[in-house]
Amino acid sequence: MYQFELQIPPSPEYIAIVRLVVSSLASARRAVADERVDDLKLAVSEACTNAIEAHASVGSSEPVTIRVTEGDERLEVEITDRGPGFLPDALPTHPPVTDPARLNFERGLGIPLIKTLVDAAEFLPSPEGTTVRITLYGGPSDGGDETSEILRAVLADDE
Amino acid sequence: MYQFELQIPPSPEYIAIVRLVVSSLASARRAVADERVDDLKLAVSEACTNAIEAHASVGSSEPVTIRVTEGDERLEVEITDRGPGFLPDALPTHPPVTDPARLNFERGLGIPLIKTLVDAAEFLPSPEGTTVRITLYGGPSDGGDETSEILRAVLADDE
Amino acid sequence: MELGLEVAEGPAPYTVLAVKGEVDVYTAPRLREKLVELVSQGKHQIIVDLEGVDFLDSTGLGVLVGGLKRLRSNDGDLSLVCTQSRILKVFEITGLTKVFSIYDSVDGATAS
Amino acid sequence: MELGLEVAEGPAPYTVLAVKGEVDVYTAPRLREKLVELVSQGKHQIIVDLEGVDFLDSTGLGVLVGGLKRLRSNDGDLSLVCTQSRILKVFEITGLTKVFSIYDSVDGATAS
Ligand SMILES: Nc1ncnc2c1ncn2[C@@H]1O[C@H](COP(=O)(O)OP(=O)(O)O)[C@@H](O)[C@H]1O
Ligand SMILES: Nc1ncnc2c1ncn2[C@@H]1O[C@H](COP(=O)(O)OP(=O)(O)O)[C@@H](O)[C@H]1O
Repeated sequence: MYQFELQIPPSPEYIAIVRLVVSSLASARRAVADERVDDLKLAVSEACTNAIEAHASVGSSEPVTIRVTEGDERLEVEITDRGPGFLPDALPTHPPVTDPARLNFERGLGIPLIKTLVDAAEFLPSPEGTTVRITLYGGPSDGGDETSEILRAVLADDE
Repeated sequence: MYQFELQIPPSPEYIAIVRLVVSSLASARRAVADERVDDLKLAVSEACTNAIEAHASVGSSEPVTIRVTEGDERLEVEITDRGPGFLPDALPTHPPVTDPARLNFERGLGIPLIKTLVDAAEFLPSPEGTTVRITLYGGPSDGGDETSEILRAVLADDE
Repeated sequence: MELGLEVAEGPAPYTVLAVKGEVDVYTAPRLREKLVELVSQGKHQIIVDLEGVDFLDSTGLGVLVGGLKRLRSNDGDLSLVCTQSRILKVFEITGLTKVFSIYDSVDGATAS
Repeated sequence: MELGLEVAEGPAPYTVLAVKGEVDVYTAPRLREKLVELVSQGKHQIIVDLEGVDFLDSTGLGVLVGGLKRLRSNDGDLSLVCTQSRILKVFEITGLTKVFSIYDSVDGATAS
């Protein structure tokens, strides 16, 4: 059980370093299987991108905090911003990929990616900002039919 | 001008990540010349080693903090511990390398290295612990006869 | 962090854009600019070679979708070369494997 | 983080210990153990090959000094192979270039 904390200026150029740190921690400690390190890296990167955009939207130059906690057989990463907060369940959904109008949507892929890549993703908005808590459980991935489940999640997104 | 902060558990296995972060920051931002990034990396690593040993000596499991600040043409790294503090000027000196007794000293090389590698090294003890502030100025190194100066510093260390 | 962007003419009418490094919110704008530049130069059959890409996030996906849209509206196309499973996975998760033609090699893409 | 430690017999009486990776306060104990083990096996002419080392700190230097001391007290020696300037620099700064024999190659060290 350890905790590791990182504070970065709210600027896109620092996200690469967050990825470096998170993937180094995750692979050094072997709390999660190797093939999941890339999943975690992408999910954390997406959450940091959103956090930095949230700061930009309110003109905040406060740091964004990334906290990595390793417990028994799990790795938790919390990304905390001081942005305006948001309601994750109220996000618009995309047209299905078969619809030509799909091409009008260059954005909005981040949160579906986060939700799909990790074992648990919690979005905790508060008046002071948002914390996204991402959890990966230990052990090798189950090797199940991830893609079809994934596609369903993205295309339907009807929770 | 930016600030970047990292908190690590006081355990030797995390120093590699500090090195990774500091050298990524230093080389990405080009505040310092490439050939100095290795110097900074080693100096910061030595200071973290001392900080972690200081925590171990008092049984503290508090985090060690590494703060990287980039200003105009300089990069400053502060390593802060919650250890017992120490008097850097009161450290014993080593026998000269030509003395066979030199081989009895396997330790005590960290602070001479830090002092030699960077442009400025301040040791700021306080009742709460120690902060080591390391500064590198921008621009390419002067290419002077570093080694002889270095040897003099280490061998004499008669400040 | 540098994003490598190399343009090469393939067999007509193809233009190959080889991308190297990490495509994220910081570097993706450079990819977008390069695609816009190529389209404005009249290159309407673009193959984006992702074999040298180490990391691709949703911003990168968005830029590729934007490029595809721009090319299709010019009767062109944007196809991809990618065999790395960790990058393919990102297209799969987002359903974009159904939107892009993805090939094993540049030769495969030009032979299509 | 793994420290690579590979032992090979050189031309008698030499034993070569090739070190790979980062030698710091976390990994140096493994280097120390390996040196102690070799000495206790009667290997008294040890060449430590540092060509694969990416990083070496004062703890690593201390372990090498300790190894040298142990070997000298057994009428043996510890010599080093190192051509990387960033690693050599650490020996220079600390004055240890005067304590160790440092060679360009394992062949150079055994020919000495
Ligand atoms: N941390 C956050 N703070 C405030 N708003 C957020 C945050 N994360 C996401 N959002 C909102 O959710 C939307 C969708 O996010 P996402 O799926 O990552 O796509 P994108 O960032 O490309 O728009 C964002 O456009 C933003 O409005
Ligand atoms: N941050 C610190 N807090 C307390 N004591 C320290 C600290 N840094 C260094 N020291 C003291 O200074 C001594 C010399 O440090 P150094 O030159 O790095 O060599 P070493 O750590 O190998 O002993 C240490 O042994 C320790 O007693």
